[in-house]
Amino acid sequence: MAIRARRLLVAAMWLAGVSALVAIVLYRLGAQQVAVVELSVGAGLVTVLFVFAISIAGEEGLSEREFIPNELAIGLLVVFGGLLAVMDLPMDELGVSLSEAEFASIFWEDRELDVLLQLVFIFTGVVTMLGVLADVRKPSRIKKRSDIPQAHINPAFGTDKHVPQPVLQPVAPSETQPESSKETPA
Amino acid sequence: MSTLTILAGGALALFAVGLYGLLITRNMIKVVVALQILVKAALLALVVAGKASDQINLGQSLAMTVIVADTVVAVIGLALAVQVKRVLGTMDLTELSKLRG
Amino acid sequence: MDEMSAFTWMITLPLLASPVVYLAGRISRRRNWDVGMISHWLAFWALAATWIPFALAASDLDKNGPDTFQVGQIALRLDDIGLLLAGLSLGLGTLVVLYSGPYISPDHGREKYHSLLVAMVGVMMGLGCAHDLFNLWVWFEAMAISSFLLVAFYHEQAASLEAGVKYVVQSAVGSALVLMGIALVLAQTGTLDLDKIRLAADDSNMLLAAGALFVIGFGVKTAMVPMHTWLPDAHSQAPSGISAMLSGVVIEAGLIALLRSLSALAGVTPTWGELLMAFGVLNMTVGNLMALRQTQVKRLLAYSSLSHVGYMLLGLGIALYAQDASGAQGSFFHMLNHGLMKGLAFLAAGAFLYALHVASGDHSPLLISDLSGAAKSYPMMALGLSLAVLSLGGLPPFAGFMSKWQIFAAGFETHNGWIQALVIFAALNSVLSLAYYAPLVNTLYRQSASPLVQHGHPLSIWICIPVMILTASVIAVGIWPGLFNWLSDPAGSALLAAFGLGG
Amino acid sequence: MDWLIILTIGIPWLGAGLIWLLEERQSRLQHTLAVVFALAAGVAALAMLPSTTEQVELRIKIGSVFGDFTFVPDGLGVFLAVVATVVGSLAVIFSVDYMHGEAQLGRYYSLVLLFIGAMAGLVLADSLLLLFIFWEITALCSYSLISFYNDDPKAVEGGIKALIITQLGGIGLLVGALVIYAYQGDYQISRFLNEPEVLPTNMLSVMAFGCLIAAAAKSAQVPFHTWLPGAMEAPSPISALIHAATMVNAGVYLLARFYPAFEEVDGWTTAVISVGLLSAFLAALMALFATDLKRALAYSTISQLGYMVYAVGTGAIFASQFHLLSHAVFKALLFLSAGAVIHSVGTRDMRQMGGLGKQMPFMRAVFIVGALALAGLPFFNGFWSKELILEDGLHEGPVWAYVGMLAGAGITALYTFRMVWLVFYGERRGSGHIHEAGRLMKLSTGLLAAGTLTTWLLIGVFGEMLENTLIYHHLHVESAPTLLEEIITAPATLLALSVVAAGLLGWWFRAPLAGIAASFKPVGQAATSDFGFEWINRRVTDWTNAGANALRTTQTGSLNWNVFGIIGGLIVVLVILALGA
Repeated sequence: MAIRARRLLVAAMWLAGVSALVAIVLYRLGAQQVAVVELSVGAGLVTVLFVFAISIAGEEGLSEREFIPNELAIGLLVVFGGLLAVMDLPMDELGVSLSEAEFASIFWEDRELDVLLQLVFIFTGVVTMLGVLADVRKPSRIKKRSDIPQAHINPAFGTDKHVPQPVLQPVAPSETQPESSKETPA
Repeated sequence: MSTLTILAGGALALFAVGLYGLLITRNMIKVVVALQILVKAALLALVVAGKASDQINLGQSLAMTVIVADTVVAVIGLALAVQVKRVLGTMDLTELSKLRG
Repeated sequence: MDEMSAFTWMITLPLLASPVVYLAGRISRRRNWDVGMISHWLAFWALAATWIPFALAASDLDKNGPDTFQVGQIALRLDDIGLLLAGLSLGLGTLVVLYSGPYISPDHGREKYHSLLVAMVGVMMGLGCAHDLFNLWVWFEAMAISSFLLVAFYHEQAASLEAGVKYVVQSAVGSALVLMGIALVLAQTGTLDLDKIRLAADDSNMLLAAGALFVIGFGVKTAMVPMHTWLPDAHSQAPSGISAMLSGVVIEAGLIALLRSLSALAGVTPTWGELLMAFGVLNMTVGNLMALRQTQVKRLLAYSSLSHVGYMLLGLGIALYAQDASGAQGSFFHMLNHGLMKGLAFLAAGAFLYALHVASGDHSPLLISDLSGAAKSYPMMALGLSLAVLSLGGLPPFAGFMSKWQIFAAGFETHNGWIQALVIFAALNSVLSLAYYAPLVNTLYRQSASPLVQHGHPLSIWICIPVMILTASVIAVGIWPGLFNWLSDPAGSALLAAFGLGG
Repeated sequence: MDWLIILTIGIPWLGAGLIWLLEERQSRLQHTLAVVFALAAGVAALAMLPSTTEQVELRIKIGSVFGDFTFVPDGLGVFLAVVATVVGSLAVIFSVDYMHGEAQLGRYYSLVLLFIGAMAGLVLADSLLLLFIFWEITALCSYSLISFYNDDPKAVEGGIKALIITQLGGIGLLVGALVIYAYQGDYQISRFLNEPEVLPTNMLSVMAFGCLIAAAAKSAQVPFHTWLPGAMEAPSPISALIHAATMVNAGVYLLARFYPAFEEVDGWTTAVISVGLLSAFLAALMALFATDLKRALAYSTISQLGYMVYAVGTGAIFASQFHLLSHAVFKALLFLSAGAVIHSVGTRDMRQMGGLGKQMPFMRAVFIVGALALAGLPFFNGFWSKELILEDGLHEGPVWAYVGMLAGAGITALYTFRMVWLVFYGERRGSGHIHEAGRLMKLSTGLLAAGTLTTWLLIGVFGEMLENTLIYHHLHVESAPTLLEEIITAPATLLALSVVAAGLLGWWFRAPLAGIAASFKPVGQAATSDFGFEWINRRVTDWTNAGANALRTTQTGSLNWNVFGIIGGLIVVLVILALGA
């Protein structure tokens, strides 16, 4: 449903539902800690992000005329699911019995490297996000930094018809982006 | 059929739903939604696998890392979507299939 | 945690440097300092400094064998394959950072670019050392995340965004597939350490499925056909330095990740070798045919990467099939050479792109016809690009010929008729590839200069130096093929050992 | 000795590097340096002549799968190295006048010198891998020089065609080298010739036919000959040096070199004879109907190379190499003097020429010397070597092939006289001012003309050299007087001479014979359309391009389809593994 929902917000809500569902399953499995995180991050944070993004980008009703015929897609997936399932089923027979350590010790000690690498994820991720979103003010910055006359800039950027014209005007920091304060030249 | 088998099947089904979404959707935001579902399925599978080998906490630890990575990718995906909207004025993937051949 | 040893410093240094580069760039921008090359030079010196632990680690490896660094349950181990990848990414990375200084305009978030580039180099070196299946995935994902922005760097350009979106989505799908595979392995064997998995692995269907998921999941990054579709877009739209990194190192890193994961599943089925060979042939054919009719230089080079991955896969497949290290040695040699040649090709093509388009604020793609007569104004770049493509086409006395030869020789040594037929087919492909490389050279050396060339911008010395270094090395390796044996030969043997074959 | 080898290859390569570095405006220096380096290489090669040996004289250890790079300066190798460097020097001297004032001289001379060094290396190499490497370098130089005028699409097309076709053939040699490596453990040719039994029979025949394909492609033999006419877009000195005197001989050289190992392979000698016969005969016909002066000469080259290949097939190694020597000299002469004519007239179309003899008496004289040698008239060097081939063919080869070759000789005479007549006699059909060639052009063609008149005197020395150093070929060559006497008195010679005379008379009485000529019109049409080989080439190119275009539609650019590709790949791999395990 999350996929077929026509409105983006509804889709995002469905995703939150899925996350919550997964979290419940995880909890039942005995993975309490991760369940909590999944609930808060997956169902909470990510949904907020989605809502945020949708509110920036705006709702967009696309006619759902698919590229790929529906039947083909479904058929492919049935085949795929079937194959994996057939290879998968004898799952219960195994059971390596280990007395296991606490989650905290495994997470923070045994898999310390993974945790350290999460820092890399977060750092690079943030930089990437900033990078993707930040530059729309770039043309205005050029104008401020160097006193190139308008006439010289416009031809250069005018060749690119995708850049919306208003952007070329010096803009006030937009309220929609929390990181914008960082970007504004002092 | 034990619970674990059913759960594994569930993870697979969720995975399939995610892939299905990627196959049919034309909206950038929904692409990110589908990716999220895909990773959720993998996450579930990891924990189930941990459970199956009696190392639920190991599974949890892995899942934790996956959640972080997954969230970061989601953020990047959404940022890209927003940027696409800004530049192209739409989030339709048909507008994003100009590079071909 | 063990003592930090040379090779962990080698990995840590760039990762630590990355935020510093970013912050330094930010601050200098905030203060309106000379829009400075601060981040650029910091990045360069960070990578240059990394050569010291690299050299120490290499000599240590040579003397004492693989060094293990245990963090909790996770082991990092520098073996010869890891060293190869480290050398490749560090080498190309250093040159690309040098090159990118003038290439990336200061208004374009230079500090982000350099910071991510440095992080990516560090992550790739780590990837080569990962010895835990899940940890491998984590490094892999980190590599992907650090490269996303780099690909979509010109984000005000529709084409660049499109490439970025495709790259992000397909990478994410690939890594989700890998995760599923890891889940299967964990469920079946109960461990994540590569060696332990190999000992525990039997020929169950689940592990087989896991292997398939690894092949496809990592195959997306390795650009194996039919998972290659992101590659031409990403390679042609990214800034040229990044194209060089993507083609010269990232693809190879994906391949090494694939090999690592498969090595754990070596005992599951004997068909891995044949599978890799099949993909190799497919990649070659599709890559060459697709490249044949391209009109954009960077897109042409991107497709040629496909075919070169094919050669590597062929060699690796031969090695696994025949249980003989020489094919793998050839492949690793080709991997290094491909890094040099494709690095050179993309950097030189990028220099043209910069001089003819980017420097005047124009982001339209570089067409082959734009290069008409470019040799007169840019003799160094023209020579570099010509040698790179001729070498890619497998003409002696350049590097590409030697490594292809090593792969072919390994194929014939098997004394197996089918493999020999495959080798001949690969040679035919090599000839076919000349049909699109050669016209490029002809265009460069025309007399009549295209209007773009007549109004081209001059090139900075920092763009020229990396190109010159790479040109010289492509010739040097071609004349003295033993130059990289110390890297590629042990790596080939290590691969076989990792698969539990030969030794 | 080892120093001489290094010098012969190294001097021109050093020169190539130096000249590349010079700036465009230093053209005088470029000319001078090129001549100096080429001559120095020639001297080094000549200095090797007295001390030919069958021993390995230079060994460079490379290791790994590349083995040792070894050189053996035996008679065959040194002789061809001398041809390459000496003709090379003359071509470079000729170029000083011919290329005067051209742009990109640095590239031109660098590539020529690179080629000269590579050619010398090719024939001196004893490691088959090394031979292959030089083989490919010559192809690279040939390609770049054919398309030297990169602005001319025809030149580019010709260059790429030559590159692709010779590379395709090169795969045959590649297979050969790989086979040797796989079974012998190194690439040493001499070791292999000593003991070809290390290869299993089927592999030996794979290698033998692989080498035949490589040789046919390199020496422009049917069905791979189509690149040579296209290669005539190159500057004339290049046509003379690479596409007449040296590189195209590499194929014949290869066959001759491996003859002792391959002669026992089933069907190999027959195949070689057939290739030679077809090339000699068909190309002669094509030359007869060609209207482009350089193309006519190119077809004639194919035809003459056919004679050499045929000779190898019949086991007449000495005759084949002797003809190679004669041909290198007189064909280089023909090409260079044709180049001088073209340079002066400004067209290559023989229908636009005519009556040029009056303005260019010197060029007419030397061209006629070359033409008479080509036609095989007595006492020019072409006469002796061709008669030697035909005589050996009569004794050793099958009769059908001999008849064909004999007919080819007649046609050769016919087209040669046609060519001379169209260019130098009759009425001037074109317009424009004609001037006699430059001094250096005269010098180099004059030297070659002198060679054409005299190289046959070397027959004895040459035979002795080959006999002493080609130990695996078990050659037995008579002394010079015996040989010459034998050639003159053999009935085969009379037969051949009368056929040549018939060809000559055919041209002389072409007016009365017009009726008969008309009945050959279909042949003419077939010949001008290259007997359909060109058509095959075009089809193959078209199909490949069509396939490539069709494949491009798979890159839809749509993300959905891209994901579809990933899933599809996964399914295929799963199926393969499920079935395979």
